[in-house]
Parts: sequence; C-alpha cells; structure tokens
Amino acid sequence: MISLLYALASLGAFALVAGIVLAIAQKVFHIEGDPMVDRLDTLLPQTQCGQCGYPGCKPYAIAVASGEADVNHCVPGGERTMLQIADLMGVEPKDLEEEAAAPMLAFVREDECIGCTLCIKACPVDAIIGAPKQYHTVIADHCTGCTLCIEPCPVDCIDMLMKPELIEHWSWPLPDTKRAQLGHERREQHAGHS
Amino acid sequence: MTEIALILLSSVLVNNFVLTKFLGICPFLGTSSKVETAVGMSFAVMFVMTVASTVSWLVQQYVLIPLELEYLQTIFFILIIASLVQFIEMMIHKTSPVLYQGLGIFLPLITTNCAVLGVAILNVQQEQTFLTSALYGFGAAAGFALVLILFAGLRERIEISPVPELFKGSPLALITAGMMSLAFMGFSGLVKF
Amino acid sequence: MPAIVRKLAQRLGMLQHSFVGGVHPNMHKLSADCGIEDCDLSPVHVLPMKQHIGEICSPLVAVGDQVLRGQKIAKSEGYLSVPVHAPTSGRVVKIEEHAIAHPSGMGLPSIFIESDGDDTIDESLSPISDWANSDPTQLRERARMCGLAGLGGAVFPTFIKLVQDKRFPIETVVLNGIECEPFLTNDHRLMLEHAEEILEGMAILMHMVGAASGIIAIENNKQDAAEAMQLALDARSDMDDVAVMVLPTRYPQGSEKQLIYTLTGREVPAGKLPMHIGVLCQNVGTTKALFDAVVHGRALTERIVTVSGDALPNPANLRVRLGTSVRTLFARQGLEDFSGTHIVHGGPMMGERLKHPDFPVVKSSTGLLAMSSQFMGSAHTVEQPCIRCGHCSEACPISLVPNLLADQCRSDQFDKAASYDLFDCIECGACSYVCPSNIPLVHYFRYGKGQLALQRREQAFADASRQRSEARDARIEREKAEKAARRTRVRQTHAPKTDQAKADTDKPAAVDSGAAAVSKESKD
Amino acid sequence: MPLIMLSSPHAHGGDSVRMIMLTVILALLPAAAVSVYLFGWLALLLIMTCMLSALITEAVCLKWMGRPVSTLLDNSAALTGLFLALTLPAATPWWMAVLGSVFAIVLGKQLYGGLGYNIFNPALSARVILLISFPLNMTTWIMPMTAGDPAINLYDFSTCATLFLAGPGALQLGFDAISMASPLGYVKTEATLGVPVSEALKAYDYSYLDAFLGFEAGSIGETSALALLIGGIFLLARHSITWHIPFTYIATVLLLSGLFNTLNPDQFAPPMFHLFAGGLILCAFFMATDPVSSPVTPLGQVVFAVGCGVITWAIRTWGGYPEGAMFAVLLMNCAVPLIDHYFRPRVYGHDHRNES
Repeated sequence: MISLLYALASLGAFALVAGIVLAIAQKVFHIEGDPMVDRLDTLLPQTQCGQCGYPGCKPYAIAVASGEADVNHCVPGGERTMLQIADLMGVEPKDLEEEAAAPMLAFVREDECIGCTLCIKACPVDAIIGAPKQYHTVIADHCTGCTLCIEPCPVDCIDMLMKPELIEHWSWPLPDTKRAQLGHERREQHAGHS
Repeated sequence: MTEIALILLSSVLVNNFVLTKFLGICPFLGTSSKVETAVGMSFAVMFVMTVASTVSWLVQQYVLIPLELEYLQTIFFILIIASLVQFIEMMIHKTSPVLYQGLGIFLPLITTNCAVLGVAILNVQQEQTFLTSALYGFGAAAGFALVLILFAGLRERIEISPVPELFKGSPLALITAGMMSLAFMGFSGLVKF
Repeated sequence: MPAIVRKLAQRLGMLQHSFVGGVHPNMHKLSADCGIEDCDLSPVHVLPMKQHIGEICSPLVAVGDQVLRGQKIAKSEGYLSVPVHAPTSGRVVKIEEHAIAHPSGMGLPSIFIESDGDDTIDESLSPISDWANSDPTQLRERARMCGLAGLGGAVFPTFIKLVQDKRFPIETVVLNGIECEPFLTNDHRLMLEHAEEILEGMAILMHMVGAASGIIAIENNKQDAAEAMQLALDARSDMDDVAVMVLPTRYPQGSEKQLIYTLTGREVPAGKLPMHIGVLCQNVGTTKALFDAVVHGRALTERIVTVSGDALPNPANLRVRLGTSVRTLFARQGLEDFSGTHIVHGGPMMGERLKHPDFPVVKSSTGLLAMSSQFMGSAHTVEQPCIRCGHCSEACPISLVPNLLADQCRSDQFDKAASYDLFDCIECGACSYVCPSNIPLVHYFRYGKGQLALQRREQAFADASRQRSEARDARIEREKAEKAARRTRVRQTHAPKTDQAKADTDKPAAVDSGAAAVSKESKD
Repeated sequence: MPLIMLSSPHAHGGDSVRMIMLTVILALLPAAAVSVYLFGWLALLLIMTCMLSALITEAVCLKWMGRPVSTLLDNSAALTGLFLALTLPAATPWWMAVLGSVFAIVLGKQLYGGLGYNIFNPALSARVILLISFPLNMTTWIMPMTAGDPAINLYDFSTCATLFLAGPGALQLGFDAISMASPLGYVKTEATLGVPVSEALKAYDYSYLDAFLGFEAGSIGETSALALLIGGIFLLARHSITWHIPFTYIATVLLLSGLFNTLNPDQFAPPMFHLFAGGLILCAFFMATDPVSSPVTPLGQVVFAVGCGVITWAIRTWGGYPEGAMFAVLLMNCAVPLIDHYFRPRVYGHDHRNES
C-alpha cells in the first residue's frame, strides 16, 4: 500500500515538475502569428485571380498554412508552385485540378471602351489606367492575366491576348536525349505520388 | 581519457544503434530524404538522447531505487523523454519553422524512437555511472546522427537515379541501409566493450 | 603535373601562372594560310536591331530613305547598347523581323538596305589623327558612336570598358590574340596583315584608360602572328612597356578571365569586371575597329569572318560587310547544297548551330562553319549515364563540378545548382568535350540557367504584383474608412440618434454577408 | 542525328565509357596473369566464371528493365566480374562465384539504376556479402604454386575442376595440406595470443620479397603487389585515374602504421607489412578509384582516401576482421555524396569555398 502511494506521489510530483518546465518553455518560445503564411505567400504567383476559391493569394496562403486548403488549388502557379508549397508544408504533392493556361494579357479595344471604370475597380493589381468617360488602357507590364476585368465590362471590349514571346526571354529546353526523358519521367512520377 | 574515447567510439561506430542494434529505424527512414532535415533531426535527437539518458539515470538512482519502484522504470523514462520532446518541439517551432514543417510528424515521434528509450534502459542494465551514461547517450545519438546524415546524402543521390520502378523509394532505401549495415560490420570487434 | 605541385611552383615563382583545367582540341585551322579577301557587296543587307549584348536599338530611318555607308540607322535605347550603321550606301527597302544567328530560330526587327553599288561613305565623323592629345571621354564617345562591340564573339559594348575610374586605375591593357577556338583564323590573319593598325589601336586604348603597360597575348600555334606583332612593336618607340607573350596552346585560354589569370596571376572576382583588378582586355579585332573609328572616323560596318568547316570546299578569311547573307558567303566558297551539312555560327566549341543559312553576318560573327554530319555526330551522340569519372571537373577552367551541376539541372534542383555556382559557368564546353558519356553538359547548364532566370523573373513579377495588390487593398481600406468617417460626421449632424445606432449595428453585418457572397461566387 | 536543338560544343574529344572500362580491364591483366601463374587452373576457372556470370546477369537485368542489351558492350559488367574474381580466395567453389557475381550486378548496380548510379563498389559489396555469409570458405587460403604435391596439382585441370565444382570438401584429405593462413590473419591470431608481431612474422616465415612478388596466401588477385603496381601505373599513365586516391590511401596507411610501429613495435605491424599484405594495393589502385563510387573532386578524393586509409589500418590493427581494406572502401562509399558536397574546389573568382 505504501509503495503504491510512493509510486503515485513520485509520478505525480515528477509530472508536475515536467509540466511547470514545459509551461515556462511555452512562454519563452511563444510565437506570434504563423510565419508560414508569408513564406507561402511568396511562393504564389500573385495573380490575385481567385481561381483557388479564395479572394486572392494571401487568403489562400493563410488557408494552406492553417491546413484548411489543399496545396493544389493554385492554377496559374502550375505544377512548380504546387511542388514548392507541398515541399514547404512537408506534405505529399497532389495532382493539379486544372492545367495552367498559357500566360495571357488583357487588352482593351479602345474604340469600343465607354470609360465606365468598372474594369479599373475589378483589377486586383491596379494594372488598368483611365478616368471616367475616357478610354482605359492595360499596362502590359503590370497585367497578371487574371481575367477578373472581363466579367464587369458592360460592352465586352476586353480581350485576353497571348503574351508575346521575347527573344531575350527564350531559354534552352532540356536536351532531347534518352537520359533527359528519364529525368522527366522521374519528375512526373515525383509530382504524381512520391 | 582512453575510456571516454572508447565509449564514444564504441557507441558511435562499433555498436551503432541504427546499423548494428537496429533501433530507431523509423526516424532513420522517415527523416532521411533530405540532408537538411536529417541534420535538424540529428540535433534534436542528440539533445533528447543526451539529456534523457542523464535525467533517467538520476531518476533511476535517486527516485526509483530508494523507493523500490524499479517496475515503474518504463513509465518514468517515457515521461522524461516525452517532456524533452515537447520542449525541443516548441524550440524548433520558434527557431526554424521550415525545419519544423520538414520534420513534421517525426519530431513528436522522437518520443517513440526506441533508440532513446533503449539508451536509457541499457544504461540502467549495464550499470553505468552518471558520466558514462551521459557519454553513452551522447555517443549513441552521435552514431544515430552520423548514419542518418550519411544515409540522407545517399538517398539524395538515389532520388535522382533511374531506379527500377519496383524498387523506388523505401525498398531501395532499406537495401541501401542493409548495405551500410554490412559495411559497418567491418567495425565489429574494434572495441571490446 | 599534379595541381598541388603546379600551384606550389607558381607561388614560388618557378612557374608561370596558368589557368586550371582546359582541353586541347584538334585545332583544324584550315584557313590559317588564306589571306584576308574582300567580299563583294550584297544586293541587300539585313541589319538586325541588336548585334550586341544589352538593350535593343530603335530604327532612325524609314522605308524609302537613302542612306550612306557608316550612317547611323538605329539609335541605342539605354546605357548598355551601341547604335547600328548602314554597311553600304543605298535605300531602306523594308523594316521587319528577320531570322538572326540565334539557336531559337527566332528573329529580330531588322532594317533591309538595298545596295546602290556606289558604296558612298558618310563623312560626317571627322578623323581624330591627334588622338594622343584628345580627351579620353571624347574618344570613348567616338567608340560608342561608331557602334563598337567586342568582336571576339561576346559583343559587349566596348565603350563601357574604356573608362578612367580613380577607384579602379587600369594598370595593364591586355590585347587578346589568343583565338583558341578550333577552325577560326580571323584574328590570326588580322594580326599578320594589320599589325601596325592594331598596335596603334592599342596605343589609343592605353591612352584612353591611362594604362602604363600592355601585353599582347598570342598562342604558340600562331608564331608568325607573334613575330609580326613583335616586328611592328619594335618599329615603334612609344610602346616600351608593351610585350608580346606567346602562351602554350590550350582551350579556353582566350576567355577573358582565364587569360587574365594566366598573364597576371590574379582572378577577376565573381560578379566583377577585369577593370576592378586594374586590367582591360580587348580583342585584336575590336582594337583594329577602334583604330578605324578614331583615326579614320569610320563606324563599324565590316568585320573579318572565317568561313571554314570540314564540309566547306574552300575555306577563307573574308572581310565582310555586316548584314551580308551567310548563304551567299558559303556559295562564294563553293558550298551551295546544305543537305547533310550543319551550319555553326562562331567556333565549334562555343558557337551556335543554326538550322538554315538565311541569316545575316553580324558583329559577333567570328566564324561561319559548315560541318559534316560525321563531325557533328561525334559530339552529339546518344547520351550515356555519367560514370562520375571527374574528367569534366578536371577540364573546367573555373573549377565547377559539372557532373553534379548537370544532375541538379536535369532533376530541376535549380536553387541547389545556383548554390553550386551555376551562374559562374562560362559555357566554354570543355566539360562536354571530354565527357566519355557524351553528356551535353553545357546544354543542361543553359537549361538550368534559363529556368532559373525564368523563375527569378516570375518571382520579381509576383513581388511587384503583390506590392500593387497590397497598395490597392490599403487604398480601398483607407477610402472605406474615410467614407465611413464622412458618413458618421454627416449623420451626427443631420440624423436623430436612434438611427445612427441602428446603422452602426447593420453595417458590419452587411459587409460580412457581402464578402461571403463574393467568396462563394468565386468558389463556384 | 535528328534535327533537334543542339547546344555547343560541337566537337568531342573521343573518350568513351567503353574505352575507360577496357583500360581498367587491361590494367588488371598483369594481376590476373600472375594469379593464373600462382593458382593455376583454379584462378582461370574463377575469373571465367565470375566474368561470364556477371555478363549474363547484366544481360538479364537489362532485358528485364527494358533497356538495350547492347549496353553490355560498355565492358562494365565484365570489369565487375573480373574485380570480384580477383578478390576471392582460390578455393572458392563455383556456386559462390556465381552468387557473388549476381549480388554484385543486381544488388550492387542494377537496383540503383545501372551503370553510373551505384553507391557502393559492386564487386566489393558482393565480396563483403560473401564474407559475412560464408566466413569459413572466404578465409580458407591455399598455398600458391602448389605444383609439387601429388594430391593436389593446381596445374592439373581435372583436379582443379573437381575442387572448383565440388568445393574443398571433395578433396578433404589433401586440401588441408595446402591450406594456410594469410599473413594478416596469422599476425592477428598471434596478437590475440599475446605474441609480438616480429616473432609472429618470423614464425610465419614472412618475406617482403615474396609478398611483393605475390608468393603468399590471399585472394587470387591481391597477392602480387608488383603486378598490381604495373597495372596501377598504366592507369595513371593513361589518365584513367589520378594520383589522389591511391597515393593518399597508401600514404595514410604507411604513415599511421609507421608511427605506431615506432612507438610500439611489438604490438603494431611495420608499414611495409601493411603495404604488401592483403588487398591494400588492389583496393587503393582499383577499388577505391572506381569512379562511380568515389568522389569527383580532387580534394574530395584526398579526404575519401584518408578515410579509407585510417579505417583500413584501424580494422587491421584492432578490428575483428584481419583485413579492413574492402570494409574501409565500402564505408567511405557511404560518405561520398557528403564529401562531394562539402569538398568542392574553390570556384574561380570566389574567395571562399562554398560561401553560398
């Protein structure tokens, strides 16, 4: 009986000590907010397109960091972004739901524009300039191709055009050899499940 | 002095916990896909193992034996280890969020890393002194760290090799671990301990 | 000799410095004995708007304009750029995109000039015969005006390097006559036939940067050129501190950084220019062009091109006007049918293979090679697995570990490749040349560099977008707050108190439901 | 050649994997010839069996993995078979030779993706597997040049074939007469009994000249230091290997053993004994320099070789196994990726190594 008491008392005392130490540690190592959100946010392409189901890149980053959203919802980011997010979060990569379209640019057909400013309000990155009753113009260097301006336009004067390919931005593809194909196979496989 | 060196040599190389005692295989396979993660895991395990083996020795000598509670050994040791793991988990979460994410589930699972409990119990069984048990704990952890980091390096290389489909991932990792274990058999008998 | 022993000997001064690595390719200098011939004017010259490293030029002429030889037809936009000049007199017939010597097969906006056959020279630039008493900045402007860019193949705008900076005084001017690429002989012939002009150009260079000493570096497979330069040097009294140095042949000795190390034992720090260690390095061809620009007031409108290759019947060194069609050059040397031959622009080690010969000669055209399938095939056979023999590391002149880099590029570990100094690679091709497994290492590096550049571009764009987006959110927030404040003020003055309390409780709810509706909509 | 995008360079030096492998095989020929001279038909049968079974295994693996069987022509499988044979004792029965070759090709090489991807030296990993699985067979050495004994004539084909096919058991009576301990094993056993090294060597009737020429017990290819050195110098001259690994490896062993021998000659064997005994020269010139499983950079190779040297000497001196060279190489093989990472050369224009 005595030994049982000893056992309970010593175990209890030990647990208490451990608990106090951990409580102090909790105070010392307390962290504000979630540092993962900013890291995730930098990985996202910042198109603010909302294709992930969240109203912008930052909200999606918050959702991923909290574990609420899957890693594979960013459409414009494509496979690379998905892999980077999965890598950062330490989770298994998932298949993308949608293929990313080729990069596009919005273009306002100025002779049809009525100057309603609705597209200016819709643009998440302030890439459209113009005043009421004046033609609006898309700043090509700022446009992320999110297509959010198409819908509000009452006269349908906004086109999505292919981004022009520049010779300065051309880059070498992977060598077309058997070994390179093996590498690609591995990447696909990696993206698949590993 | 010689004894200290021999204890370290023995626990790091000759009686390596992973490759000759086959303890701690789970984190060995789980956290070895990247060298960076492996290094982080190594430090965490080194901390937990060294402190756990000394604290558990103290508890054994000054609480369990005087009170004749040796049968509570496992519970006490696990309690010590779990608290330490909680502590290091908070610390890593604060200092390196990326490492925290990278280690994922394996960080809290150090608690169930049989090598940690193994060191604590072996210390008691082999009737080590306070100093030697601390050394033994540190040496075992260093041995774990050594093979974990070596293995992570190998796995990073295997990762970019065209391995036959059937052996991708864990199968080849286990075969490689087996080959490493064979190589480590070369150390057998190096230190009679 | 083991590297350790060599380094020790170099430290002790027992041995000349020498860059690490390198290879000894078969030189194939087929056209070494062919004197420089003048190439006839083409009926049409095509001038791409960018023939240098840097920003693209914009045309100054319109279709139908008459131009003279040496007239500026495109002006530079931005600092890192040099203008383009008409290679002969004639009429601008069109301005549109035309294929250039680029591996992508893509083109650039180009000016097409129909030659009138008179070849009238634009005399607007006056010769500066008394350059020794001229202000170096004036000479520098002349170099820029005349469109000078490195004619060794890199086409870096020359004027940028010709600067006197008190922080980095230039001590040594290095004249690069190495020409370590197989097949190419244009610099060789230039040194043989125009030694005096080159030396005069070098004197101008030294005057411009205020350098006291100079080195003319020539490989020992061009002894005759070295002798010619020495002879010309001996004839001058004002260049006592200039020496001709004959170096043992090794590729890539002609690379600026390697040459500077071999000559001075000093390395150009990563990300820096030779001027930061007090050295100016110029190709002999560029130096001759500088002489022409200063002493004759002539813009860069022609260059020496080695037309060679094992599939070409008559190799030659030609003085060619820029914009001449490569097809006509090959035809002049007896090659009309291009089936089974491969065209290389530049030398075989660093040049680009092109799919057709319908592109113009530009400032970077050191050589135009017609190679047999057999020759090319030996370099481009099926890639085998790397056996990690380490020959690539030994050959690398900047001590990279090419096989690990290639593994990283292949498996898309670009950040790791960058940390292994991928961007220090000069793409000399020595690693691929020695690889027993025929791995196209340089190709992997280019792929990796391209992908990294793309990633960095995208990241920069994303960061800018985020800033704009955050600024917009902040603005909207501020406007909302201002509006609310205004409304509150208005209500406080006009409305009864009960209404205001109601509005306060209503408003947040309305906003919330609105936001929920938005997010629901976008999810759908 | 298809019309695809081809990057420079458009010239090639003409080296090929096939030639590199062939060079190593040629370099091993002196050692193989000496082994046949010393161990007669046994050595020849062993070499043939190993090479043939390695080639067949490789062919089966390639077929199974859907790769071109013509890859066999790269000579790497033949080389692995030859390597393995040279590290085996002369009295190895055929099934063990075949098993070893299969281990070497399958476990050592093909599972990792084939040529160029293996982490461990295939021949050595197979050798260690055999040693641990069949310790008795793998440490039974026979006297070289046993021509005189009428019971077992190594130059008589039928005797050797019987021995090879049925194992040592078939000739139990005569076999004991020609089996003996290797110098390393003998010294180790005596040391555990407290006999000083010099006396043990005297008792063994050890002669440096014999050891240099190869007249001692051991694996068929490792006995003759002379033949191996000829091959090694050939490799160095052909630039197939660099001096870094063999020189550093041997120097480390000599230095360590010399130092300890000076301190206590009774307990520690002299450096020359370490040099000629066992597989040190074979491992230093041929096994540790296997390009695939050794570091790429010169500095890394030096580090690798120092590690090999220290471990070899430590196992020989204190370990449970008499010979440590192959364990040392295998152990250092594990560290190659890390060595490659941490011991890269200083890049032109950068002040420090790996400052990134």
